[in-house]
Amino acid sequence: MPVKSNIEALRDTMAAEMRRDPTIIITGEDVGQRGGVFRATEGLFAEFGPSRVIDSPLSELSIVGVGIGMALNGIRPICEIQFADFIHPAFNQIVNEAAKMRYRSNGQFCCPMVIRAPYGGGISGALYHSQSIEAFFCHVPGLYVLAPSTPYDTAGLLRSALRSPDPVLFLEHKKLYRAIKGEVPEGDFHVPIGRAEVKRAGDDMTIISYGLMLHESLKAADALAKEGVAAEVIDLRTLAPLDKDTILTSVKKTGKALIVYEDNYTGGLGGEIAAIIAENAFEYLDGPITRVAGPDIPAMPFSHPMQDFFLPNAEKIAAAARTLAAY
Amino acid sequence: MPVKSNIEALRDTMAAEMRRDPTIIITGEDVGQRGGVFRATEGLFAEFGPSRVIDSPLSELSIVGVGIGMALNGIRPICEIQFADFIHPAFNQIVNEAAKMRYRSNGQFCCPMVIRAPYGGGISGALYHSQSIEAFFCHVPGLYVLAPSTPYDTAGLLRSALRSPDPVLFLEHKKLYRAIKGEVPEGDFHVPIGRAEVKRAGDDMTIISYGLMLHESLKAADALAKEGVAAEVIDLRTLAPLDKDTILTSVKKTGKALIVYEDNYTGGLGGEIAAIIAENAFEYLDGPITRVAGPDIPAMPFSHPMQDFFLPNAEKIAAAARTLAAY
Amino acid sequence: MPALSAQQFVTRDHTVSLTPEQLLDMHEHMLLARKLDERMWVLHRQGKVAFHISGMGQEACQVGAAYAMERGKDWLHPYYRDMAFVMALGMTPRHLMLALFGKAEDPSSGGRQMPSHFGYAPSRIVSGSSPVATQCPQAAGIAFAAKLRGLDEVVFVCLGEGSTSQGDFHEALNWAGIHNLPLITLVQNNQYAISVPLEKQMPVENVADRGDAYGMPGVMYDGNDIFESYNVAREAVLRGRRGEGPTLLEAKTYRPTPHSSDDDDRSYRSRDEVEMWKKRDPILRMEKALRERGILDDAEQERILHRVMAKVDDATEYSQRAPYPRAEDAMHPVFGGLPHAG
Amino acid sequence: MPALSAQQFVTRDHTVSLTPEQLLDMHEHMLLARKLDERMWVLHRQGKVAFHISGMGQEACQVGAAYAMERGKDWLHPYYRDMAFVMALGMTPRHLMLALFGKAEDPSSGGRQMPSHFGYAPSRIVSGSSPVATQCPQAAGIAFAAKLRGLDEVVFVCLGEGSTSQGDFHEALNWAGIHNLPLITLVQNNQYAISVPLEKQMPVENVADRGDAYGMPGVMYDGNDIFESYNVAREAVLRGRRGEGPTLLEAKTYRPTPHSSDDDDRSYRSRDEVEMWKKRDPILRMEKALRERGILDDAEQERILHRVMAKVDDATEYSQRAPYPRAEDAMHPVFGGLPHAG
Ligand SMILES: Cc1ncc(C[n+]2csc(CCOP(=O)(O)OP(=O)(O)O)c2C)c(N)n1
Ligand SMILES: Cc1ncc(C[n+]2csc(CCOP(=O)(O)OP(=O)(O)O)c2C)c(N)n1
Ligand SMILES: [Mg+2]
Ligand SMILES: [Mg+2]
Repeated sequence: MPVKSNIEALRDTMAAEMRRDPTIIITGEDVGQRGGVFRATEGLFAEFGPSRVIDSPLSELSIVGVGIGMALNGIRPICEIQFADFIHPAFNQIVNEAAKMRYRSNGQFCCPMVIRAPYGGGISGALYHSQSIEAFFCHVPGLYVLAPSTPYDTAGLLRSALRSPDPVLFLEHKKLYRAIKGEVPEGDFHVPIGRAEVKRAGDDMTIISYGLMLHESLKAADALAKEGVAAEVIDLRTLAPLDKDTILTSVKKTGKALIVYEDNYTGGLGGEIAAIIAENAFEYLDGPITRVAGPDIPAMPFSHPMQDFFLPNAEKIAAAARTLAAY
Repeated sequence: MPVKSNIEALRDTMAAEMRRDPTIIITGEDVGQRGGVFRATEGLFAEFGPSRVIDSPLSELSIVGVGIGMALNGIRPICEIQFADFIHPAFNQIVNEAAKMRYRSNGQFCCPMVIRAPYGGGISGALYHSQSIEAFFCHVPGLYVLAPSTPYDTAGLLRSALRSPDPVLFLEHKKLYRAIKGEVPEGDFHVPIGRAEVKRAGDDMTIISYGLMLHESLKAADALAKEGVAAEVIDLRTLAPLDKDTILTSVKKTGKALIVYEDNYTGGLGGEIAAIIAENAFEYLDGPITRVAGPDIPAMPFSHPMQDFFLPNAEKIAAAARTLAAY
Repeated sequence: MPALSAQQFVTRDHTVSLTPEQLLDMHEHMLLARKLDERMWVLHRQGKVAFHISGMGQEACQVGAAYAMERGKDWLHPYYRDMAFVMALGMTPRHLMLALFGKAEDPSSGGRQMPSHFGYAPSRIVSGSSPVATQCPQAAGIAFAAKLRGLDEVVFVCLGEGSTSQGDFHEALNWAGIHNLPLITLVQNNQYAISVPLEKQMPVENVADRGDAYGMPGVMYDGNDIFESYNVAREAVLRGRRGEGPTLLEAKTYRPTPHSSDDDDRSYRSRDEVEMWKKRDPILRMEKALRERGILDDAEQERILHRVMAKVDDATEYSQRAPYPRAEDAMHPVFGGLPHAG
Repeated sequence: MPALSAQQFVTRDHTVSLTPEQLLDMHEHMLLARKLDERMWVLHRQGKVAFHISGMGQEACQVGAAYAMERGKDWLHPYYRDMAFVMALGMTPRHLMLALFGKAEDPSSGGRQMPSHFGYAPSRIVSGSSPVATQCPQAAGIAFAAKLRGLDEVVFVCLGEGSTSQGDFHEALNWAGIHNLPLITLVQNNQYAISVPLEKQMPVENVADRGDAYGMPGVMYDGNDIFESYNVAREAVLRGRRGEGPTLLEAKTYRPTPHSSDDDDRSYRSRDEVEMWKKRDPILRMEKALRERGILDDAEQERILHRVMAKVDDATEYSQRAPYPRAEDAMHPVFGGLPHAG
């Protein structure tokens, strides 16, 4: 199997899907000749031309709004938001429009489309190039929210997203674009939407994470293993709808849950996960459901000491895990 | 003490504050001669004139954006969003701009402003005139989110909001505008931002709620009392930042927590509250933290049977409370 | 006479090719919308329905545009006053009445949305939301898809003049101009956005003046004149069909009713103004024109009115009797189901 | 010559009232911005800083506008290329360098924001974010507040031509037009939005063509000519000061560097094009003009350059040595503290 980075998995999957399905197009800022500011669409303009790889004007609201219209008329758009931090102008079109189209029309109309958004920090991007935006959108019924952390899942989930009859928000952690590599099968393979995966098995506690924090959690689990604590690490992969079964099965086994996310602590997705566990696995718990997350400040600062302060990492996760394990 | 409805408390407080502070202005759609579609600003145009009660163009993004600018230059705007469902076009200006101004400028600039938004359902408003929007904004550090449910709290919190040095999202439940009345003191009284209130004392369980659901919870508590279950009912009033002390003190006393909110279940504010309890009161709990909320469908439907299905009410709350009490 | 802008937009008289039958049909469609609308107000006054929002007074620009389109091929992304428009494209009085009562059979939304949130796939009428102007970029997208797919469909999108203040309007017209899309943006300028008059909404006299900013013709016309409405819309359709690009239409019209059943318009406009506009009623003008042309006489008008009232009565009775949705119907449809769920 | 639009906007030659000292000062300010900018690129190439975004090539329209303003009274809501603009209004090379290194003393944000996110209250330079065009409605609000308070302040807001595609731009100009606000929207049209050229961004040739749509003059001019830049800005300031309302300015200019240190511009534009524009460099033109007028000679240019380089060196050294913020500083300031917290 070929070994790829996340960005390669992404690009190759888009290319393969566009070859398969002539109705797929890409639009967004600088996606054409420039190949995207992260190079996710590099080479696609050359292969598919300007009517399938379309530079948009600088206007996120209408990148999504026009995408919705295309989806209504037989085109399956991949709408690229250049940085997730800039998705907010499109909030209304995503939340009130794309996500509600099927319901409001009682199934007459739907919006099969994929909105790609590079998110997350640790790249000196400061307040407006580091945001985690998933919590806002995981609260929106009618929308799938995916956040793969490995090249395999990136390719497999993107392929599933491009067959979905409903809108998908596809979140790509910027720091993982090139930082990790992994095997990606050739051909038409899928990772199902709605299924988490146990990325590491263990009996002593469950660490639930996704994105960059999944990898930090795995590192923490390595460290913990040396200390005799066997942490099970779950990669959510699909953030909405959540795979409650996988979460609850694991927590019922381990009795302890540690939830790790990069977003601001309060109101982040981790709160919802904690609530699900508290409501559905109460009798199995033998320690407080613990969260490790970014602090409640407006966004990630630029300067390194403050950026590092914001970001959870393997050490912070391991420290919280030790406290929980000792409970 | 005079007895007022919520809308009267709101209007009288705005008028009193505008008399006190000449820098307060109101802007929004139809706030002028029309007095607002809910009549919240009735009479204010006549008293304060067109330079203090300003009909805006139909554009929420810039109602907030222009409000931010006014706040930067010595005017304290009350920005009315006609229905909370229409706040989404202004999401970027609220989340990326107003809430981050102080932080991003290291305290050089700030946005003292109040954004008023009528929210909530049960008024045949269907998908786009019934939404609960608080969860999105309670995840935004730098923003206060208030949601009073009584005339007293409405007046007292609005007055505090109009002295806040930072932006406040002030949520008014539409169904409560005229449905309830209560005493409101005259003069310069305040309800502090950041403080929940125990609206009914009890030892057997804690019901945590706000908005319309607070009143349904109180009704449920009445019914439960007759069955020998003494529920303590907390009215959050301030949704961000949450008053963890009041919540945890009560739950540590009762050992059981029931959280009631009208918004969609998943990702709603109730998840965060459950997580806080699960993390900080684990040893005191003798039952699963339970949530009663709207279902995970895109929004509240119009037709009565479906609207009623969506809305939690005293019966549904009491039913969940009975299960929890029996635990 | 349309005032031209930006590029050349010459309106020929396309009505000459309309047959007397078609003209009578247009008249009947306007009348049907009007009478159904009136009935809805009555039902609201009787406390039988919770809410009504009227399309009254704006029937001519709507029916004129509908007749300029090819039904089942061209698209409409409507707004809440488009009652006459959607019926001229294929929706029926029953359809609209079922929505008014929030009944299960409402084809637009199965009782999920408020009344007048039209959506009807068989007629390519796209489901709309309440937040105004969101339909504009979506309509541009529909037109873009048609272009990408090599189809010669055109797309109408409707909104009020107040709604042009939204960023959505600007961004949509910008896309349409850049990509020369077959998009016809029909602004029904009834001079108020609820209570807010034109001069507090925009610093220009005419919405059409803004066409220039998007490199497209901005055409304003008397929206209470169905002939002019038809001509202008037809020209815009042909333009779009030929690949010549988008058009911004501004139909000057008026809303004689309050904004909705929740509104009281006496606080913001004079009765004289309302009365003055009632004299310019598009249906009276159409009736007069048809009589002058000898196409319509008392007997024919009587027959038409009779048919119309029968439909209105039928729709009312049918819808009142029709069942409500079941409570649990609220749970669907959120998602369409994943092909690779397993 | 500015192309006029909509209303009358007659640009007189205001430069005649500028003293030779002022002209030399303007020259020095441009040069300072340029040399500081060049140093920042060097520091980036040396791996000493993470990111740089350049204002190079756009100095004339910025410094021209700054000199048209009354410092400490008029406002600027800048964008990330306004290095010359903010320094002409009172920020210093140290200020900008401290931000480049993310040092605690950075006055714009204390190291919180990326470099070139200027904000400096003493000069009424409002803190900006990264999402483009959000500053436009905010600037309209600042201007509105000035009007409500009876102050004769004017407000400049800057953005690139690509950013005019955002709804924020439309909504801001609409408010400014309706309320006749003292807002000057300065679009620095450098012909690209990262890689996207003008013709994929808007269906009109000039941004200024859009002034009409908002009932305000849209004035385009040679933004690489500091005299013209000053004249047009000064006229707009006087207009705003006199209560005559807003102006849309479009400075035609070019960005000779890649979009930022993360960009590679070779994929989307030819080297010939870049070279051609380098010949129109605004600083070379200013220098030539000053020499022709006998205001500048070799010796004076030498002295200026010497002063400029001393400042650039000082800023570099000072900022490199300056301390970083402490990690915990990240926790503040989220809120300002409530007066009635108890
Ligand atoms: C985004 C948004 N804001 C506010 C409203 C509330 N609202 C409904 S209709 C309306 C006025 C619309 O005026 P106009 O566009 O002129 O259309 P008209 O009703 O006059 O036909 C308003 C403010 C809304 N539906 N959507
Ligand atoms: C809302 C938003 N979307 C995307 C970006 C990413 N971005 C930064 S600058 C830029 C291009 C801006 O072009 P223009 O407005 O012409 O200004 P210029 O950089 O050319 O001076 C883009 C797309 C952003 N900052 N904000
Ligand atoms: Mg109107
Ligand atoms: Mg540019």
